[in-house]
Amino acid sequence: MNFDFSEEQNMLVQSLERSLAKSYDFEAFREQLASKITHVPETWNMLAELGVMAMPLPESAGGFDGNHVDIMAVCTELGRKLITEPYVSSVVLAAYIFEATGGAPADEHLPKIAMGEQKYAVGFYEPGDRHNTLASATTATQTADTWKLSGHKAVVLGADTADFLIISAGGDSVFLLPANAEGVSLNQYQLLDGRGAADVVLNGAEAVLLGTAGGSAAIIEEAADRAAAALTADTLGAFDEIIEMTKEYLRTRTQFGRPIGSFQVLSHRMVDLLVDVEQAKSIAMEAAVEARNKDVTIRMKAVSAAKAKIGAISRKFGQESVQMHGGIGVTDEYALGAYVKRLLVNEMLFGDADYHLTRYANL
Amino acid sequence: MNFDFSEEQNMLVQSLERSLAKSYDFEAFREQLASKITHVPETWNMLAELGVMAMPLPESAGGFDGNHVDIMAVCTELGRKLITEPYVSSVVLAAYIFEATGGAPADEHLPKIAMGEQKYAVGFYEPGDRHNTLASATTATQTADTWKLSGHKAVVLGADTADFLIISAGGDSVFLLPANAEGVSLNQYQLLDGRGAADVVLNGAEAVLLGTAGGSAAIIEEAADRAAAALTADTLGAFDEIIEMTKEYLRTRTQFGRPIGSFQVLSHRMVDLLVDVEQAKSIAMEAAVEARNKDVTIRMKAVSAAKAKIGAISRKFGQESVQMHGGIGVTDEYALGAYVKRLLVNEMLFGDADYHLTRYANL
Amino acid sequence: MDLSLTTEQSAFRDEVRTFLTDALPEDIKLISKTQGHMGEEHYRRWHSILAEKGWATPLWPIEHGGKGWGPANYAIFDEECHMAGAPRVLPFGVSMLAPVLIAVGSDAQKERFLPGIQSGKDWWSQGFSEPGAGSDLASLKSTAVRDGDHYIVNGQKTWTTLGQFGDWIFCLVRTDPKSEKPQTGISFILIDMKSPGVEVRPIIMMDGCHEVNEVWFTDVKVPAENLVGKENHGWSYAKMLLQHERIGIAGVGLSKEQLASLKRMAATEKKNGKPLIEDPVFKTKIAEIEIELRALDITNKRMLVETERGMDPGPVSSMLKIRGSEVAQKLFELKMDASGLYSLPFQPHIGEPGNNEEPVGTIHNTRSAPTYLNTRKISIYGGSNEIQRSIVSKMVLGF
Amino acid sequence: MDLSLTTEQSAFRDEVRTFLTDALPEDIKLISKTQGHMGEEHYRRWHSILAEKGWATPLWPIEHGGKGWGPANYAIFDEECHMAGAPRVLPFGVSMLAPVLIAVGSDAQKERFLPGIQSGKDWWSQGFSEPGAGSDLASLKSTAVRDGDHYIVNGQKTWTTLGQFGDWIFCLVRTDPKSEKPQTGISFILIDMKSPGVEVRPIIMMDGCHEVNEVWFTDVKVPAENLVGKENHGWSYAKMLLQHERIGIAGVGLSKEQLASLKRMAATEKKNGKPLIEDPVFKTKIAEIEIELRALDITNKRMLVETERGMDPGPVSSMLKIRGSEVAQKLFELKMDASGLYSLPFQPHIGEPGNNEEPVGTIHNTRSAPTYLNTRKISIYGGSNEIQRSIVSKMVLGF
Repeated sequence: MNFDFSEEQNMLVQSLERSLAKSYDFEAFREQLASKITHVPETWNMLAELGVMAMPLPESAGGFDGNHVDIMAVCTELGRKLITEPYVSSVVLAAYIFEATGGAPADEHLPKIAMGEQKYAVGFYEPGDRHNTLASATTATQTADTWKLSGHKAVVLGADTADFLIISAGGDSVFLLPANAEGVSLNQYQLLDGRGAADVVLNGAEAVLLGTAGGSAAIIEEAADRAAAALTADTLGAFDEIIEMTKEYLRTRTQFGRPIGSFQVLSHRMVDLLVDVEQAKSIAMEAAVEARNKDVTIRMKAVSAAKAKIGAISRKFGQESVQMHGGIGVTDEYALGAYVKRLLVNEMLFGDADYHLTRYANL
Repeated sequence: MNFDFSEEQNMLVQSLERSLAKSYDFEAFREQLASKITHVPETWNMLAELGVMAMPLPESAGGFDGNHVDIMAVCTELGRKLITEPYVSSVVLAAYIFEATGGAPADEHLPKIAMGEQKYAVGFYEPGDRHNTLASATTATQTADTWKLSGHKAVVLGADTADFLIISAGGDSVFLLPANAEGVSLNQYQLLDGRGAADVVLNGAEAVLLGTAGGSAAIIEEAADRAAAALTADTLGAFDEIIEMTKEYLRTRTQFGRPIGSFQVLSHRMVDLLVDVEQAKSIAMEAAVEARNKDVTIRMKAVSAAKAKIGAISRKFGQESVQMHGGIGVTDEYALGAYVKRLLVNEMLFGDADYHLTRYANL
Repeated sequence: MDLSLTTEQSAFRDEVRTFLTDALPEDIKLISKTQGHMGEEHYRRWHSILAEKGWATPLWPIEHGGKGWGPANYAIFDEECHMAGAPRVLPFGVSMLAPVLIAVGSDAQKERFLPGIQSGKDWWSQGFSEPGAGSDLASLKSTAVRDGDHYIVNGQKTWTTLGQFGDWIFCLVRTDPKSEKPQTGISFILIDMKSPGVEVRPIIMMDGCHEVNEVWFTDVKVPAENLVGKENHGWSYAKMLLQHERIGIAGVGLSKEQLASLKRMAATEKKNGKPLIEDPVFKTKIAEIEIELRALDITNKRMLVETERGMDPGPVSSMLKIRGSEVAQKLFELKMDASGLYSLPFQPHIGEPGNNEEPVGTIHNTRSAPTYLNTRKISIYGGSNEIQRSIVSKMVLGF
Repeated sequence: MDLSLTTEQSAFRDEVRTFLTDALPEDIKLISKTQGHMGEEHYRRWHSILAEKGWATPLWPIEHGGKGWGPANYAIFDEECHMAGAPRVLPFGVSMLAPVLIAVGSDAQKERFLPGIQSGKDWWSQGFSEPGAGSDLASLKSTAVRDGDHYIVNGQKTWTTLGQFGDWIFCLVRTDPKSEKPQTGISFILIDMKSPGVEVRPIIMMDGCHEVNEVWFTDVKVPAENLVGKENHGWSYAKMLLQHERIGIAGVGLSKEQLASLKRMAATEKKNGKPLIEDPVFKTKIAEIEIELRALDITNKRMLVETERGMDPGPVSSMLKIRGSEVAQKLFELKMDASGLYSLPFQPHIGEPGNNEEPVGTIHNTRSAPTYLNTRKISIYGGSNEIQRSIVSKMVLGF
């Protein structure tokens, strides 16, 4: 049993921390948000240069053959610093789909992901079908030499700034197309926490089949699980920051002549959050370790356990940390709210707590 | 809008209080329990003399044409004093079934209920079929001039000391037979809180049909609802006692040189219990007012709301009051435990919180 | 025991319903029903419609132009307004300041200020909280120093709800800095927000909206006749005022409307191809909160009847605030859950005047998360739920 | 990062499993598996089986006859024992008193007492709590007055678990009533329970069982050589001792066994004609607690690894106690819920030696409510969860 990051992972985390500390502070983040910028090329390039994009990819694609614990290490830092770059969309979702479906598209695009040269977004979910990963209303029609896609993909993370889209059709096939292809219309927006997304409406858009037609349901599910695991790690970073902020506030804010942390109802609730953070770390570790397990049941159980539990803890964290702060906790200028919103987005994407709890209960 | 007992009801409560205070104290209760006595004839007769058995019955049966708020008033006092007499079995369940099915059996037995001359127990539930009021594995076979019952009724409240049993068969017919009839075997026991019950095994026991064959499903459901409403009132009495005991303990028990009630985590939890008690009272009132409503949906909604909510509050009450007391709260010699057990029994009989919540959600 | 309305109450409810059907403008109703933010104009327009009917200030004594309703009638009115989608009548002038003026204001003050409150011409703001004095109001630092006919006011107030539209503000200020207890030496004073030296700065909430403000006072000259009651007695007037927040504090009307809206959403949204409202787990969650609300509704009415009967309200309003805020917050949370992915797109200004954005999902989905975030305030403002528990505990346990 | 057992740990777990399969008597196993109460004979028999294998005291240093296991191995052992249905080894002698004796006892004391603890010949009880000194142990009142070669002990201890079987009891007693702080002036002393003046009185719990006791001391003569360490230094030994409760405090093994048993019950019980375990709402409740336990298992192991590495255990044991007790209590509660009506018949002495009662439902059903009631103690004893939260808060927040 070993619950630590490896030496390489620790070094990676440290250099990430250093680089992000330089480029990011909360005021800069607020300005970025106000300007509706979801992707900052300098940050993206910095991530590429640090190697965190190449890291989890296969050696053949210029990667370092990393694992999902590497992803955990990276995503925790991204969450901690509220980074809005579409890292998970490209490096977790798209990269895995290329790897799993193989062939010429993989040879072409994986190296571009590794270098951060192109950005990718992956759309599975559809309006009215909530958290169903295998939503199937989007259709793909084969013509003489190509496929045409029609349908509507909901809240596609990173699709607002992606160069390429990977879209599922019929719930069991995946297709690749440029984001600016004819027949694609994007309704782009910021999410609550400043990350970017778009609704993608396809109207006979031409696309390339990845893998085999009707053969990718398992790949879609694994991709979503890997992304879900990555987001639980992202949330760990946010938890850490919320804990620090709240502890500090409890120690320093005074009321009735004493620090509010000396009021037992607050300090004891803080303790419950601390216990929850330990539980969240544990279950996120398991999800990271098992996210690539070949045994599908082991993978699904670990990921659903983590996504459901951390989702529930996130809700409690948001509510409790705001309540302990009082008024200032609900304002935009104080960083707490930004983290609470980050938690909400992580909670809802790739299956909310209810979805994963039900899945777990049925496994 | 009027949320008070009537003057008659208040007088009734006062005379009940006086009479019960005379005959009952906690030490006497413990002795009774230790002797495995579930029914004390003097207490039973006293209840009969006070008129609380006649009260809810029709005038034609020597009753006072009372309503279910009368029952609420009585049952609250019974719960408050931990009375183990089979009042609900006779006066709520059996009396209603006689009234609803009518005819000669009603003419014969209702006056006996009113006078407390005979005790009755009513069995609907069956092993393995949990809280299903319309459990139907028990069979009734018609012979030339009578019916023969076979089957097993689970945890029949009051059946350990009843003179007569009313038993449902097929989920939609009800039958009357003496408790000592041939073919009836009773496995008698105390429940957790000292009230008596029995499992009733029927082996071709001869019985009289009440009402029509196959025509009593609605009557069975209404009987169970009336009993459920009565038990929520019983719980209110127990809540009051628990509140008083716990407040007193928080005020007087000292630790670290101060009354433990001055520790904010305890006092604030106490406040939540106080709020819950108000909520419980409100919803129990609604159940009492609507328990006899001719509109079945209104009745079911009100009863299920009360039974589900008060069940959930009961669980919390038991846990919180014990925790606030610490060690002494889990001992037998301190009255708190007796009330906590009373809550549990009330919670589980005639549908637990889960059963009623599901029923409510489906109405 | 009889839980139904009396004949008079039923008739009254019908009258209110008819009035609302006729008088509530459709555009305003739509904002409510879609969880939008009311603008200044909406508030003012609805206030004058009510004022015309005499229902803007129905709890006021008849001699001051009120209707003298009891709390039970007011509760019926309040609930019907919520269910119909009417904006709330802002409490600052009508139900906070006015009762104080009526009780301790000078005749000149009553004459000067009550008509503007009633008609809605004067928009009043509340200036109690300060950055270091929220739950602990007694530690406020703003000062008013007497200088001839005037007070000179300096300091900062915060959390001033809708203060950006304010004409006037009533404030607690320290007039005797040397008093022994922090509660003494505080005065209650009325300030024209157009006075030189008053500055209103927006506080943006985490849902992106501008609802509260900081109000800064720099050497603001306030005529001495704007002092309410006696100098240094402001604390007791403030306490009197806060008690008037009690009616409607349980938010039963608000929560009933949210429950109805939650059910509508859950009937539209799908889970596993079936309406979400048929999912056994979600259905159970709705049932739980519906039952809690059902109980709260009765508890609230019981307490109103007790109050009308003259019972000391005691800790009742705190208890109603605690449970009422919990119920409302749970409902907003379930609405967000029901919205699924479409709760995530951030469109804070959608539906505001001049904003023609289309919602990404439905307007209900899009507003569900910001509304959830915004309404975390319900358990914080007006004395946090922790403060409320301490109040009850003090009264009931003595600690 | 690797969450699986090491090769050595796997091999060790297999060794433990094989041993338990071979050595655990069926009758004892049955009591565990049906939530029964172990009798004196069961505890003693199992202790001597373990002692023979050398596993009654595996955490003791090797020179004192222990195995010197680290906490991770002990956790594996503990979990396997629970899952197999072995009784717990009572901690009073083995893991509470012994570490204190080894650390500060005299050589004579070690020689005299350790062998009897190890073999199980001497049944030790703990005499810390008093009626007025539970969570607030420092306010204890029992006294020991030096009189020549002896101390004369007077006072009352309470909550003495299984004290009715005790041969010896280790006690905290006040030896200097005039000391300044309540924590000073306390000594740690060993008392033969067969001494004249010792009286054990049963406390019956609300599940009807006799598990704890009061122990009264009236002029009990205790040889001075039974003082452990220095006079008036008992408080520090007691603190040392309580720290040794840490390992296994999360109760992961217990909870895993309860979860397995809950699932077995829910597969047998029916709701609406289908197995309860297929009911969407109940299934979700099981999933929730299973996931919490899954996380707790990993958290517990993480903490053990940190501890073996020499990390200051800090507030860790308190955190494990809080969440561990919550998980266990929830599981007992769900077992009661699963039992339905058959949780209600009260048969407290069923299955005890000499009692031939048949359970009204199944034995699992019948014991579910008494076990639920009995295990409310888990969040009370050994420092209530409130005390644990205060400990963590003090360390982390400074308050």
